[in-house]
Amino acid sequence: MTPQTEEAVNMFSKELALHAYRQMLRIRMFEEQVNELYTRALMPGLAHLYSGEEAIAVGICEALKKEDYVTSTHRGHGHCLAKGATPNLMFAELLGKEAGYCHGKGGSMHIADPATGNLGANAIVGGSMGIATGAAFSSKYLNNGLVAVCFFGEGALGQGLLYEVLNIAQLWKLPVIYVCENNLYNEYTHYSETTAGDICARATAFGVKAETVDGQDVQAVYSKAKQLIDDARAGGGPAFLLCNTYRYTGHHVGDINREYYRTKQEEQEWKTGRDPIQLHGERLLHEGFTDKATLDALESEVREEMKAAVEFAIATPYPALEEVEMHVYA
Amino acid sequence: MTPQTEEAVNMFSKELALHAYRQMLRIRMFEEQVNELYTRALMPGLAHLYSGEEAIAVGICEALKKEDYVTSTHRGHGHCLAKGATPNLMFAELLGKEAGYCHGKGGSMHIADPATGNLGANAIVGGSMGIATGAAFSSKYLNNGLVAVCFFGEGALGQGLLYEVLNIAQLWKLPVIYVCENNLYNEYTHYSETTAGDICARATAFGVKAETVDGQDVQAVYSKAKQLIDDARAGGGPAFLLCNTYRYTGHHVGDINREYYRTKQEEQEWKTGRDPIQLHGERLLHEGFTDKATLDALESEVREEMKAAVEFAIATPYPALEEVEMHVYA
Amino acid sequence: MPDTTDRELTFAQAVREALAEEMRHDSRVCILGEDVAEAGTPFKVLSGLVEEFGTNRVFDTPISEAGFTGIAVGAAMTGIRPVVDIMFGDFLTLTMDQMVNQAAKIHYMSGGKWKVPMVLRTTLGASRRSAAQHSQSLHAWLCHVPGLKVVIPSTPADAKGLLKTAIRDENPIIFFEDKMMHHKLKGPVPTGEYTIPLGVAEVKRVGKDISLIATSSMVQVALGAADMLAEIGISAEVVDPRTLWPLDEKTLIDSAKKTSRAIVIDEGYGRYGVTSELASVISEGAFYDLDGPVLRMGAMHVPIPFSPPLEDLTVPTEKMLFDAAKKLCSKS
Amino acid sequence: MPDTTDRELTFAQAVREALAEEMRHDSRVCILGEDVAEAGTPFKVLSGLVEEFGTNRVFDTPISEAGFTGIAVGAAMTGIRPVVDIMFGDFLTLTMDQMVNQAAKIHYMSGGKWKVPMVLRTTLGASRRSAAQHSQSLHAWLCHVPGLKVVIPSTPADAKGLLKTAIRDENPIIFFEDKMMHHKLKGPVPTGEYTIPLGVAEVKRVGKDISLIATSSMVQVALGAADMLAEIGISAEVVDPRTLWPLDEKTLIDSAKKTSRAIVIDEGYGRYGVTSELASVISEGAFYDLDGPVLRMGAMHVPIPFSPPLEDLTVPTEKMLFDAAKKLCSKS
Ligand SMILES: Cc1ncc(C[n+]2csc(CCOP(=O)(O)OP(=O)(O)O)c2C)c(N)n1
Ligand SMILES: Cc1ncc(C[n+]2csc(CCOP(=O)(O)OP(=O)(O)O)c2C)c(N)n1
Ligand SMILES: [Mg+2]
Ligand SMILES: [Mg+2]
Repeated sequence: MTPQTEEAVNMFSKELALHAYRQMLRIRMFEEQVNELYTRALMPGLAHLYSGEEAIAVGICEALKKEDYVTSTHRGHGHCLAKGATPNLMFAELLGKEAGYCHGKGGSMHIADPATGNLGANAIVGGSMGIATGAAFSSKYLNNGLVAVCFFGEGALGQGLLYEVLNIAQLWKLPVIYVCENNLYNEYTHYSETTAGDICARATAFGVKAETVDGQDVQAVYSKAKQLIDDARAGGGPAFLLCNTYRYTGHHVGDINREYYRTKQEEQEWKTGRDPIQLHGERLLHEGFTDKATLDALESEVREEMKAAVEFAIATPYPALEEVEMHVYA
Repeated sequence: MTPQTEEAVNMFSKELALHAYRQMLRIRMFEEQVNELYTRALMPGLAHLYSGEEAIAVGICEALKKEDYVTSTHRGHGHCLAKGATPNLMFAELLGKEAGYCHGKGGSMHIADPATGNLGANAIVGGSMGIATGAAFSSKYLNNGLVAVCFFGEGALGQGLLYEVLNIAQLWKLPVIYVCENNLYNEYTHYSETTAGDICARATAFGVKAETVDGQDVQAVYSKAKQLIDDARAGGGPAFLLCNTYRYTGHHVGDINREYYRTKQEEQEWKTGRDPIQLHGERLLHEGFTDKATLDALESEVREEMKAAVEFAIATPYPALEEVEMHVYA
Repeated sequence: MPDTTDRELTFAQAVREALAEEMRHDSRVCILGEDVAEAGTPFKVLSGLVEEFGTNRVFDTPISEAGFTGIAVGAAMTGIRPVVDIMFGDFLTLTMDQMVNQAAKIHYMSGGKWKVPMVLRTTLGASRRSAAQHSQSLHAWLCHVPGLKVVIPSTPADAKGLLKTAIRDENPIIFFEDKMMHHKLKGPVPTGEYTIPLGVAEVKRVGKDISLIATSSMVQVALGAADMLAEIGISAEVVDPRTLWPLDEKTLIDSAKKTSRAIVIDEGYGRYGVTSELASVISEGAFYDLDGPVLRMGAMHVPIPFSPPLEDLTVPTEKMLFDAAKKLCSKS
Repeated sequence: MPDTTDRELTFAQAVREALAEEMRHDSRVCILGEDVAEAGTPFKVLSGLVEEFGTNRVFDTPISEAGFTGIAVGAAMTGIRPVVDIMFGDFLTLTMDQMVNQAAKIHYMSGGKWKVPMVLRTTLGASRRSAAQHSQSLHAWLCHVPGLKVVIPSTPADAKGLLKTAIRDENPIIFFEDKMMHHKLKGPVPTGEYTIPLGVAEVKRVGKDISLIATSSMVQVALGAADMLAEIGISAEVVDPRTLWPLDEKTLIDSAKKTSRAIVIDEGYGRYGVTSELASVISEGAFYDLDGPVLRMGAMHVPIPFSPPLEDLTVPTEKMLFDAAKKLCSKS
């Protein structure tokens, strides 16, 4: 756990702390079901699981208003859920069903939902950096006080677009937070082979303030995010938040044999020593916010929620074939 | 004049200093003729003059070997001449003649010449950053000890490509020097409106060493360049050199009324107080390397050289019409 | 369209007027691009707009085509109606991911939930002695992409009416302006408020022997060729699709059915270009009425050379079109 | 081509073998791309190459498509023969400036002085349930650009022979591989050294009633449709251009002249796509021998949907082609 200012700790109330725990658990259990769907060959295509990184999406989205914007990535389930998406509609989308968020047309990598400010997951690495910055542009133009958060993996640091929009966001003082989730790997390559220099310096070079946080500590993420978001909302301009984290499983559900690029030991160390849910659970117990039995019950409850959502999705129909030519143009 | 180490000053021998003077003068007189050609409506299209920025191209190219590579920009005449191009063939190119460097097919913005390592001027802002880095990649791959210099204006800092190749050049320790010519304007917009943060920090963020130099002082440019180039050649990896400078005339030859974006006074201050040729001339006199009469004679000689080159270009024929379909494929 | 055509505007003036009207009419409309404000763009198309609307509506951007196009996509999704200025159509290369993988697909991928009402204005056309990287006409690429609309006006009046429609449309639209027409082409423009629907071709000249289907800069070329053909007794019809997507296939096909011969002419490259699509549409739709193959004329398949005598060979001319039409008509 | 066809390889194996042979044969040939080394690409096409050639020949890059493509352009100009790997053809959007404004034009703009001998390998094709940003077939764009060559093989043997030729060529070449063929399509591949020239179409099946002109993934579809047609007594010829630029117009036209009917089929979008060009070439060249219009089949003009039943509607099938061919043959 990183040291926190007293104020930051205080901001993280009991209610918030409990909600954050539940949200992280929901993401973990959601992904558990996604993997299950893949293994049972019930899901078309592939999916990229967010397990291990939950504290980032949850810590940040807890600091956002419902109307605030987020953009997400190929590894987007966590961001969507943290921003308020409903698992039923997400699973339906993952299975390509009419009831899905995008009528089944988007799938795992394209969940979008205006109702929760979700501008969309994006299967182009770095592809949403312009979009998030543009949402912040709107916010300033319309003076509506909204903030946009752009989630991306450290692999997206390789895309030149990031530096173009960092520059513009800073020049125009746009309320956008760039959240870099460094889970150490770009697909099957360690980020040190693809990333020269210092990550935060890539933002500060443009005058954009940058902070680093332990991405496994939801309270730390929340409190840093809260500062940056409040500041952006107040006209303080953009910020960059580097979150150090780890993905527990493969690059996607089909990436089973990983020894050629990372050791089982490394995976084990993160899972046992730095699990965001476990760490936060310990904190809840320590603070006396809850007890072990309640947490165990919560886990069962959430798992049931996700199982039910999967059942809903399996049972719900595919879109009518006419849908294929709908929504090409508005 | 920026302060210099004794060693650096010594490196800049009398012979070099005199040669640099002549080269700067040649660029100035070349551009004088280009403007004349435009005014007399003898030149097709437009051209972007390098007048005022001569110390950069010359200072750097004096530190390069003939086989070393350069890439240039829309404002490229100075780079080409400094790297060893022949005015006859350049003017012929500017007039679209067969004798031109590119058989008239390239024009002002595309002069290229393998014999002098000139990989080509480029009319896409930032368009040559990949090319220069690729030439450095070859150098390392083939282990031939060559260095590549990538010239670009500060406006090109807006192109994401720069950050992609800075990262790769640093990761792979490629012998490439990125030379940013900050002449204060992107076309008709002051760079402060388009450039957030700190320019050099944009390179150091990627671990690429960066230096700033007075781009009006050819000796200062030379000695910084020499260090960086020698270091790159020795395997020290890429570098970034920010040169502060000013363009004396319009964005292009047709940009006559400039008051809406910059004052005549500003132009005058640079021209009288910080002219690279005048400053270097004073240095030559001060060092006793030459006398006033010799410098005056040199000016006439160079002006005649350029006039003769223009006459050559005017007299020489256009390419045969069949040329239009030649060189599409190698 | 109101028929008060008591005044003439240049193409550039018509574009500017459309923008000014739409910006007055809808405060969400704003402009983003390089040197668009005080400089009014290098082509001086936007001169005066920043004076009227201020720098809170007309934004000078860094030289970051991908970046500000992406920003426009996000802004369009969240309540703004940005008009992006890409100085030379050649720089579309830098915006392709934002336009093709993002703007074009967001409405569909989100199952209709998000919309991207934006316009990207850019240029096409050679003959300015600007060489290979500043002379391309790349509209065929965008026409190939579902989710985008492509507008390519040939007259000041069309430019104004179509641009106004484009700005009010709910989709990402690419609007192509021929650089050479900006100040050189003048034409009557109604004074009143009017818009022109997308997807409606216009017969610019009625004829009966051959159909010349022409776009943008090539419409004037076709009209000139039609004059020349008239002198030798061939009556040419000139049809301008005005928008390439949506495409008014019916008007094209009907014209060809009527005349039984067609030549398609466009300043983009002929190969794998716009002319191939239009010719195919006509060939499929009018096959049994055609007396000869539908011919295509486009830019010569070479990077545009700088040298004036060479560059002039690369763009179709009235004479070239006249010759081809004459030959086609004499064949059958 | 040597006729020792005593073994079968998958498409991916054939590609890998071509690369390995060329890398052995010429030390200037190297590979740049994302996850190309130890991972051998997500499609596992390059597995084993880094083990043989090392990380000084097979370079894992950052996720910087524009950057490493640009580096390849510069490297190609200065003595290297890079083979760039762009994982999904959809990401070509990010490389367009480097490929179109740089690689394609450098030879011409320099009056023939510089050359850019590089190959960019990428993928096309839908049906993997990968949705709109990972399913496009964007080869039409590149075919439109003078200075580029476009290779689009349909069999393992063609892939090997054409890739070897492409690597030895002095020009920038885009090489498209259908993702679904990589491991699913097996075919005989000669064991000896061989290359296949660019610009030579191959008749994959001889027929006399109708010509099916098919590319890449659609060649198997056309062969399947030809089988179905044979059952109802229609003899279909299947012609694969193999390279879209240079294009073997003659073989296409001759086939259509012989059969008097043609359908062009390609997995790119039908509109403003490859099929439009091929259909136009045939229409122009064989007009007076045709009994009906040249028809086109391409991907449905929608962003590729994720949902399996919808995605399956977007790509032409044997049945669709069979129906269209049957109808065309019955007409005249
Ligand atoms: C522009 C682009 N290039 C390549 C890919 C293929 N790809 C998908 S995910 C990925 C790795 C992304 O790594 P990172 O950004 O760190 O995200 P993570 O998967 O680790 O969450 C790559 C290369 C892509 N989708 N888009
Ligand atoms: C990608 C691209 N965008 C825009 C332009 C148009 N343009 C040509 S020069 C220029 C300004 C360049 O400024 P800078 O890089 O500072 O160079 P300078 O002209 O000052 O030498 C612009 C915007 C271009 N050629 N390429
Ligand atoms: Mg990662
Ligand atoms: Mg400048």
